[in-house]
Amino acid sequence: MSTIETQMLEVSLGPQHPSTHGVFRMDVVLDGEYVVKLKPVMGYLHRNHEQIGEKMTWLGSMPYTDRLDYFCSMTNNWAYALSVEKMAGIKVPERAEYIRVIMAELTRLLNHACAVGFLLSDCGAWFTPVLYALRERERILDFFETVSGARMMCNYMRFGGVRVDLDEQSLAMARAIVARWPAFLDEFEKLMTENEVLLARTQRVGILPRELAINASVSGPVARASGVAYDIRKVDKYGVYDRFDFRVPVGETGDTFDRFMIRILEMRESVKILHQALRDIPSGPCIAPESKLRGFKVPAGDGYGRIESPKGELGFYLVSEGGAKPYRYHVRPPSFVNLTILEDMCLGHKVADAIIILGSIDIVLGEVDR
Amino acid sequence: MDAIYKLIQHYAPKIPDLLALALAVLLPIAIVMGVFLTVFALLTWVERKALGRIQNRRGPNRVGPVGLFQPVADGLKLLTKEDIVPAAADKVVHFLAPVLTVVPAFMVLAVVPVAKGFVPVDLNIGVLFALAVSTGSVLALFMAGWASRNKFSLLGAMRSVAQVVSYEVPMVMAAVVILMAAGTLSSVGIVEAQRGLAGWFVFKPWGLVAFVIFQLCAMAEVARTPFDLPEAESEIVAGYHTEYSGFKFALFQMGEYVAAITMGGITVTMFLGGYLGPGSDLPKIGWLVSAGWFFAKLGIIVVINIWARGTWPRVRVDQLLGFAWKLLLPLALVNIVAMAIWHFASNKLVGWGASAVVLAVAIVALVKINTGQTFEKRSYRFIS
Amino acid sequence: MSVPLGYYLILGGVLFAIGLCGALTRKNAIAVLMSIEIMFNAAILNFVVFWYYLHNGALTGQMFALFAIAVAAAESAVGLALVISVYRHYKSVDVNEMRSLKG
Amino acid sequence: MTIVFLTLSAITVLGALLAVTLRNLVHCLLALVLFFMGIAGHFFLLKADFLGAVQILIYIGAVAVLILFAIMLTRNISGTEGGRGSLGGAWWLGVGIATTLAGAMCVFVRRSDLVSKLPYGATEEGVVKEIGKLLVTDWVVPLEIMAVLLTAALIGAVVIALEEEKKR
Repeated sequence: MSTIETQMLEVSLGPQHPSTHGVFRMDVVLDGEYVVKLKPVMGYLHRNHEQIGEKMTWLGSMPYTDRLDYFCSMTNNWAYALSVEKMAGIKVPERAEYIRVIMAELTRLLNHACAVGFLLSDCGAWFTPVLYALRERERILDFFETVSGARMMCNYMRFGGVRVDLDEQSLAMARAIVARWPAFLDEFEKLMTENEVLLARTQRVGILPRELAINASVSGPVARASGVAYDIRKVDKYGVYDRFDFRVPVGETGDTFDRFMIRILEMRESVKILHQALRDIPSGPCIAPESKLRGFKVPAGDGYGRIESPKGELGFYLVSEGGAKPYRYHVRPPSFVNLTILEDMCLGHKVADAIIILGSIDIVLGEVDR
Repeated sequence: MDAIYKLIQHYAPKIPDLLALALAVLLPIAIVMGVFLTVFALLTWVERKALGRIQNRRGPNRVGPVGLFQPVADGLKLLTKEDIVPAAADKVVHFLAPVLTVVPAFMVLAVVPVAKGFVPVDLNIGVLFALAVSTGSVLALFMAGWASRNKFSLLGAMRSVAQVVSYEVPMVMAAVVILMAAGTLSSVGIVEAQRGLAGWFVFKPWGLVAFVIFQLCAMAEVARTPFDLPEAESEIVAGYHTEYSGFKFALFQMGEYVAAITMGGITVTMFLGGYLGPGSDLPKIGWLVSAGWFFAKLGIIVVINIWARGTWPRVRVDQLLGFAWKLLLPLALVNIVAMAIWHFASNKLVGWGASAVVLAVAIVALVKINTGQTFEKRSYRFIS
Repeated sequence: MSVPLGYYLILGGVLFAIGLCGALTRKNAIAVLMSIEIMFNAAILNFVVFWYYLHNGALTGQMFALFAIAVAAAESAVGLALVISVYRHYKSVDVNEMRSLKG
Repeated sequence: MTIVFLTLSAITVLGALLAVTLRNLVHCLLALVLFFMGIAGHFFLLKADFLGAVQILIYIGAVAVLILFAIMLTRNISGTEGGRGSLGGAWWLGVGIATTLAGAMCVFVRRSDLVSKLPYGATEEGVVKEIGKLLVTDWVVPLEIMAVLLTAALIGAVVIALEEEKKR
């Protein structure tokens, strides 16, 4: 550190800043280029999500969950549906479970591809990786569009199943996407993961120690990169995840590079799951016959349903008074919880590092602010 | 200039002397500015098109055939935009900065020989002049950053000052080798020294190393992508020109691009044989052929720049400075020794081999020292 | 083709005087240093002028100017380092406040 | 040529004047750069191309940037010298001495025999090579001393600027 008494520079990165992934603000105190203090300021995208959820009918909240993490509407739907099903005791048909797995894993593919791309863009790779990722994402979005009618705000799942069944044609479409994905990953890895600049930028930068990750209840790829072998797909075995053969990659160092690599490895595992799911998908109804759309009521009580969303543990805590609306509607968003450790990871690094550390957490502000 | 003056006197003896003199001064300036502004406009189009191709996009394709008039549209758009000056800004300096960015870029053009027998001013210190003047841009960048009264601008300005000052050193050291080989500082002299089969300096071991160093430094000097920290978009928004809009912003862009072109021109002159090439000595059309060669070589340099921009992530500020001081500078110094070995060797073959060996050892050692502990091979556990 | 030598000498004298004036009147140490640079440059200009008007094929004037520039660069580096060092002690670069000889 | 000389001189004097009178140190520095440019222009005018380039390279490229860093390190970011009274108490004395000196020099220049009798300068180009040769033959000892001096100055500057480190 310099001995000259330099002025500390307080910089407000955001809310209008090219790489805060939305309207997020970091109040950074800089000593030269070093970050000595960082305060995340959230709430610019606050939309009263939870309050609205308490005013809507149970099913009426489903389209709102799309807007939480607007990259991953499918997994948001699933998490909400899961917790309501838990409380109402609805049994989901097998085919619907398979369809949900397919949708969730496709969502994981598109989310991780974009997250990795944006991370590289934060490193300054001038959008090239992002556009490669977006090219692949388009295919998945096309698939979502054919199935659900919407590209991003799918509103696809229902209590007890899914809204629209997959026909043979869309299954073939999904198979084509999955068949193509490893080639994309290979290309991406060849272009990027051996790039010296990237290695120099990301290795040993923003280390998140294992203990801190556990204490801060960080989840998802960020936690796994720090060596926390915790994947709700393995722990809860919700849906039909116990039927698939897949592995969970776990990192050692917990730095930005590990978070980057874990996402790429997870994509490879997701491809495996998708292969199996698309092969084994049984026939049958896509929604439980007893589930009804109108006059749907949940027995009094509370319940917490959680899934492994691409960004981590996405949970819905719901309290019912037996009526048509939830009494309490609470979301446990992975982005928000993962964001709490931002300052610990950034201190002592440079501004440029703070940016890529933020990128490596992979936040979506819709979910952080709700 | 003198040649034009004589031509004017020869063909139009009636013109008064002062007018002829003024013409002789202004004409080359007009030609050079015109040509390079066209090249600049074309380059923005080429860059956007090439970047688009690299990124699976089409690039500009709406204005004119294949988007060729895009630069014109951009220029008009920027011209008609409101010029916003921050209330707290230092008005005079804020205004002067973009102007002063363009000036050194164009001043360097004065010593770039674009064709056989066509160099605006054949200074006998041409290359030194170019290196010296291009340093001046750093002050303009600093003025812009400081006058904006914006923290991002100030950070960008400080970064650019540190960067340009650091990269100036290995750049000059790399150029020294060429001056040793050519025995002159004149840009035309350097080009003429590269005559003959494989005479280009880039084909010599020391020349190749110097070329790589010089090219990297030139990219850093004009803040092209792996080194574009002064305007790193993802970190400090737009660096020193965050607070600029309208035509002042266009001037910054122009200064940057013209600096990139002129730096490319200097590189071509020093390493790639300038305007030399088959047919550049033909009696009547030699100047045209040689200009063609010059711009073709310049195109290669430009493509390298664009390619790097489309594919490389950005380095961090400490890595950037470390790269200049710990790797490029020692290498450039070793390179001078290698050049001396080559120069004093008993015959050219021995010199070639000896200097190549020295350089290879130096490169391996320096890379080892500098990157030894940074990169790790990672392995990942899998839980199933 | 050229202006008389006297013009240059007067220019050099005026510049030197301006520099001297600055060095004597400014309070800020860096401003004083800048004034000294002006004086330096005025002197160097005179070397070159005399070389131009008086040389008989010798380059001594230019050489001297070259060395003077190099010395000036060294001087400014050390001077600025001193200013920064002084600033650390006094939290000021006002030359009038630097009265104490103790560090 | 006189016009060019007068213009350049005006720029140079203006730069120097602004550099010693402006209040904001960064403005002073920019004026100083203008002054350096003027001097470099004079060098080019005097056919000392090499010196002109060296002047730009060293004064604008190095010294100005050094001063810039010094300003940045010792002042607040805006670089103002602070309110009124940027001049010392005895400013009139300084101005008086300087004016007297300038006047005296002008008088001497006007009176001097040497100056008025001198021929107009001759031109000579292509001296760069000779400078280079002289530097490593006749002037090699000064060159080496200069190298040692520069090294010493560099080390000294670093030591002075870092001395605090040891104390802490």
